[in-house]
Amino acid sequence: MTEHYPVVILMAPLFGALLATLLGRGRQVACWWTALIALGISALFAVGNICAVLASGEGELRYRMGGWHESSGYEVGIELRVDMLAALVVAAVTLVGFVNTIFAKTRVTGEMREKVSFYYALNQLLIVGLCGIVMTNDAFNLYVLIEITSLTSYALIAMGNRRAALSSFNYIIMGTIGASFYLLGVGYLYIKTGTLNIDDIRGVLQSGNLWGHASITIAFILIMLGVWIKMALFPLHGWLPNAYCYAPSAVSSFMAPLMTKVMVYVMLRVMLWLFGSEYVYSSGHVWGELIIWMSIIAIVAGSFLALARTDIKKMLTYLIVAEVGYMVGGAWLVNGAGLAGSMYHIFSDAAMTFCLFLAASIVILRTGDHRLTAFNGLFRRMPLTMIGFTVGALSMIGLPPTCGFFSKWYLISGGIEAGHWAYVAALLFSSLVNAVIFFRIFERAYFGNLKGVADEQFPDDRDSAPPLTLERVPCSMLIPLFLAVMAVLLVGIYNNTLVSWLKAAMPPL
Amino acid sequence: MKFFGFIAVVVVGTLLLVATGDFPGWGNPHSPASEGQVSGFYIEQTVNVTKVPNMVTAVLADFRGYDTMFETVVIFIAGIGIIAVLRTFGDTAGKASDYPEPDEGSDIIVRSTCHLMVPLIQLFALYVVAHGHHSPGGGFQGGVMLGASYILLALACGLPVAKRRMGERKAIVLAATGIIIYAGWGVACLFFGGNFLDYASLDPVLPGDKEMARSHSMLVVEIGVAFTVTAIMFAIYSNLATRGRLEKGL
Amino acid sequence: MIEESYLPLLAWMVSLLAVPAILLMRRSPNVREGTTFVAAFVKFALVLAMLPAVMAGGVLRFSFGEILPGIPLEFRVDGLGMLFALVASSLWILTTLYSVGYMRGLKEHDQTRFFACFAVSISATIGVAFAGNLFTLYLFYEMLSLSTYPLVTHHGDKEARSGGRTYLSHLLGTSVAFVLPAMIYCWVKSGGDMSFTDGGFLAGKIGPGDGLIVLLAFTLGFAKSGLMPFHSWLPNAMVAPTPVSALLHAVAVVKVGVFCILRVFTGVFGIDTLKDLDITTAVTYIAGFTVITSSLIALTQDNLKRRLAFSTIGQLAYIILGVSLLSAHGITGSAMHIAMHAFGKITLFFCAGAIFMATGKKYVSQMVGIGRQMPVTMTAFLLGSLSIIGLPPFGGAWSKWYLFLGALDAGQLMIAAILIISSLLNIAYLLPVAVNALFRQPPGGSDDIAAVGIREAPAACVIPLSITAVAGFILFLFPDLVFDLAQLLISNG
Amino acid sequence: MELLAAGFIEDNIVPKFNYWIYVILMMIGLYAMITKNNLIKKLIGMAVFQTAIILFYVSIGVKEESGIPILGHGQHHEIVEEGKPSGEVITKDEFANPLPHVLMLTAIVVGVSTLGLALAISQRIHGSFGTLEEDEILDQLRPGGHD
Repeated sequence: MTEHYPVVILMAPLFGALLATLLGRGRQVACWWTALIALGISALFAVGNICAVLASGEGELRYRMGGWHESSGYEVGIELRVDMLAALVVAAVTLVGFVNTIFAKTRVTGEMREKVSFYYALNQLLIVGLCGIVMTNDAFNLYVLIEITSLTSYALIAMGNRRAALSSFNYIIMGTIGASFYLLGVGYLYIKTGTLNIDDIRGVLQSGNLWGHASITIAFILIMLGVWIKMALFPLHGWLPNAYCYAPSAVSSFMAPLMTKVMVYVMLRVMLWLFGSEYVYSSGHVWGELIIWMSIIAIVAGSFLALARTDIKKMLTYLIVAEVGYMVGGAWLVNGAGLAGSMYHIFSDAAMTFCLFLAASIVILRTGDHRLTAFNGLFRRMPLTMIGFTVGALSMIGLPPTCGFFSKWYLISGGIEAGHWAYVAALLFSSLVNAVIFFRIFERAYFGNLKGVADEQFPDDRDSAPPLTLERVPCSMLIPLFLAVMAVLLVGIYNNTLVSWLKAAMPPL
Repeated sequence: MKFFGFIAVVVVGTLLLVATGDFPGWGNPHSPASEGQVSGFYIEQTVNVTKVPNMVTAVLADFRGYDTMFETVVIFIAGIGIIAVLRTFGDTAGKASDYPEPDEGSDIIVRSTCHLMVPLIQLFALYVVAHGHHSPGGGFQGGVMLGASYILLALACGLPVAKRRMGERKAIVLAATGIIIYAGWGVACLFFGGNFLDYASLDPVLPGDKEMARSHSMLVVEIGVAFTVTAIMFAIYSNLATRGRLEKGL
Repeated sequence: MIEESYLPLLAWMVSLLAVPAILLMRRSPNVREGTTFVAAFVKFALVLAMLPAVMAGGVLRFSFGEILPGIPLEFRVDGLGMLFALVASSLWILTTLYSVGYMRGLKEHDQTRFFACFAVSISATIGVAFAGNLFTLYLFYEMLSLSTYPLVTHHGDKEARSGGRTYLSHLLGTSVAFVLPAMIYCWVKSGGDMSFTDGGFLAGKIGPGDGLIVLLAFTLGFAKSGLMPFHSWLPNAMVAPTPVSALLHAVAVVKVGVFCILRVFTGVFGIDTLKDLDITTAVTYIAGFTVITSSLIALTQDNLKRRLAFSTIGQLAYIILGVSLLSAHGITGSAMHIAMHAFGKITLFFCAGAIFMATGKKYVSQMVGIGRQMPVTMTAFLLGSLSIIGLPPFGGAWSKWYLFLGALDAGQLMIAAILIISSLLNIAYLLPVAVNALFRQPPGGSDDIAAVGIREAPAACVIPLSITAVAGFILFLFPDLVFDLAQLLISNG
Repeated sequence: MELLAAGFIEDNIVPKFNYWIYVILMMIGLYAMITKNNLIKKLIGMAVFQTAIILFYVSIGVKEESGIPILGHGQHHEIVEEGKPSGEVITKDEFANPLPHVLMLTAIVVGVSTLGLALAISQRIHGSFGTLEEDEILDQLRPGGHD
């Protein structure tokens, strides 16, 4: 039974989505329960999957779709490969999906009205796509699944207001370019190797000594470009801030923590497993340095852009751009600590972004204001939400014992080992900028002027303390926030275990 | 923007052209893709292990059946995505006049031709679905044709006529059913002790041996694909053509 | 001799456990403050309970989990930590008493928040004192920065906000920008080990070049020590209520800064390594500069609390100066000065608060002749000033004596000169306050005073300040405990 | 010079004619996607772009002197009915590689779905902004515009 866990993880939300569609409009509660149960099953089995991987001797599970076995050394069918990294990412995806579904309950009725069943269906299909991406061991199957996640997210984002539709359109253009570059890169690999299985491609590249070929280099560049567009690495990030900012809140609180992170996972997968660390890092002297500098620019630019925003969600989305820089840089430091930091940051960033987006959504919903002024005096008005926001923010700044601190720890130690001081400086700089950003908010929330009197401290606060649009925050929103806070803390406190698991999954450098 | 676009195009184009220099010649039978183990297996062994003479169908529905299932899901997503984005329920009365009142199939020639054509198209579509094992064809191709037959109906006789035969609710149910058939067939394999989509394990309940079980199962999943494609094609058309109001067609 | 024990954990946790109780009891102030008192006494008792083992040269240790590879959350009680914990926990009792009087007397708002944050801050302070490795130290250091922010900005007005902004930006900024990378660098260099050991865990693993950079990063990064150029948070933090300034900004927070630097010198590098590398001169000069400059600035300050703040900056720099000389006497003097200065300076702050409560006066120029009205307070102020200046018969004399010896040992005559000059400056900015208050006529003439009569602050405020003033004298007569604990640092190191 | 150019064409372009065509097509599409102002034109560019990739993949599948990968009736009969091992009846060179065709079936489906969704979204944009020209939409969204 254990070997079929990956299928259960994928099929539960798939059937959940179909069921939600069949239930149709008018049965919102039933749709919610369907989604909840399906994702609950999926999350449960994802956790079981981690145990199964731990229990297995090789540290990875392989699952052959259709029961097709290899023929003379090559896989003819599609294979799933679940190592520790994949199992953990899948668990993160399904758990975030599950918790976000609880959060969505009251939110989507207001935002989606009659399309609630479509929201649940698309959301679950998005989770199917993300889980599939993480587990597949077939380069082309990866493309199909990337497109599944893209299409669902285009549709989900476009369900927002008219600006959401426009940003979704831009996302389609950028996303299609990205996915097509990836597809083209896979085509180049196929034309040179004659196989699509990730392990087999690496094997052929190695045995056929194809590493020096121009087409392989260009395939690598194309795939990387495609993945970077999808993960919004600066300066290819243009689509992300608007898309996540104007999307319905239940959508952005799910996509913001996961989409870019899963694409980072894909990048690691391509680097370490599809091409092999030997190839990527050995000839990497040319591009390795270049990419680290790109990531430094991403970190610095993302931080600055975030600093300049007065819209809560926009600010958070630019922080995501900066965080993507962390992970890309860490992956190219060519040492264990940097790579571990990059992998660990997938989880820690997912946890803290989730936490921040949930809190921000609650604040926006309750105050009806999407600018930073919404936070005025909130420590008194919404203490629980603000505690959640604070924990997420402290993690972004990187204070112990939150997970953000530990990912910085590993990334910085990787930077020090590699002797890449500019990267270390960029990380510290981003921490400081985050501190400024969030303490600006804390100051508002802590002292904020509730009386509506203009204050020379905050001259733009003349109309501060907006009237609350919601009497009280429902439990179905506070519980997810609480769970996200726990995730931020637990991922932080158990970083050692997590990193040791991740290191076991890492191929030798 | 134009300048930036030009630079991007030049850079990417140069990269791509450089790479072509490295490729095996066009149509070279000894290129890795053509001579590789994987394609060799498909060409030589397909008929042995699945008894399906059309290798494309076998690769599509069996060797890479997992891909194809998600492909169907992609279609499904496009369909419900378009409905989710575009469909306006209820209050549309004020906007209905945006569109000129279409001439709803008043032309008797068009209408009669259409009535004559639709059954033929549908019949041929069913043939394409069913005969995918032996000739070019399969669920996608047949499904598109089936969908096209409904679209033709809508074009010629107006959307309400087509909607009577394929209403929105019906289309969604049909689309979902298609995937349920496909994925459900895969899950069924689990209960017979095989891996997901391992059709051979269904041989106790299907006529013939293990290889025939694969062949039969492919037909089943192709039918599932056809369901989904048919319904979604029509749903896409009807939503795009009416801006999601599903009242009047073009 | 390392002994596993739960006592450090308990001592750390007591005040933290008090926080929920304080929050729950917000409706009944008496119970709330009672809880604080109980926690304070229990904490002091727990710290005392560890004293015999530490005096015997032992080290109490408690660790759990492995937070980072090879780095557990670790408590380790040695002489230096014990000394600091004793000072902080004993003064917490007195400060609690003082704050009850002060907060109630001034009818301050949000007293529950005040007491809760105070308890968290003390926990963090004890955590720093007992931290067994660099990571634990950093954890509690940051906890202290955050938990004191609400205290500093207690009044919530514009001044408090800007003070709080300076406070956090300096403390968090420096710790993230300097300490964090330096710490990770140490982690990488030492191969994953960060436990403080007597010889320093970096011994032999670091060269003079990067050693200097790491040392400076730590020294400047622990900006709680008030070393220039990152000192300006301290005068700005004086917007806080006086009990906060007294305990946190004369004792806990600032001493945490110098304590961390002491730990870096002794536990991270090790005195011998530093001698070999010969890299501490830069620190000596920074500290010497701070001593003189801050004293000069203190002369110009009219606001009493700001004047005391600059005085604190100078006194803290003594401690760093002493340890950077790397001589046995200097280090002893530094460690002793942590305790001696704490008692002296807290007295002065208590007095400043008492004056403000009784008369509403904040500025030195307003305090001429005020001794007639508040004889006890101003006498205590005089005693405290004498201790800070380092005149016998007060505790401050011992530590300054050893610091001076240390400078001579190290052959640094210039440093010795700095110490003397700075002591003269201390006299110049502290004594006039007390002398003018006690012995000069108030500007309005004697009738005025006669009309007012003796009007001291509430007893809850006067008692603590009397006790600390007397304690300064007692520490002169019986400096053994402090001296012995300070000696442990030398004998082990 | 002319000889050189002719040699280049002979060696590089002629045997890889399809690959050159696909690159040119793809760049046309990419240019349209990046620079066109009208959203529908962008989508046309996108369609060209995706089709170019399909052309590329299909070109991989071409094998000289081979037929479509469907067994003739005779061959099928021999293997299935008479039980001859397929190795004797089929030679690899006889049939083209089926895999690229399968992959492209998928890519076509993805392309159609993306295009459909994009059209739906552009209809919504047209519905709420009243135009499909990007600059006019951005004008409307500017703070000064009538948003």
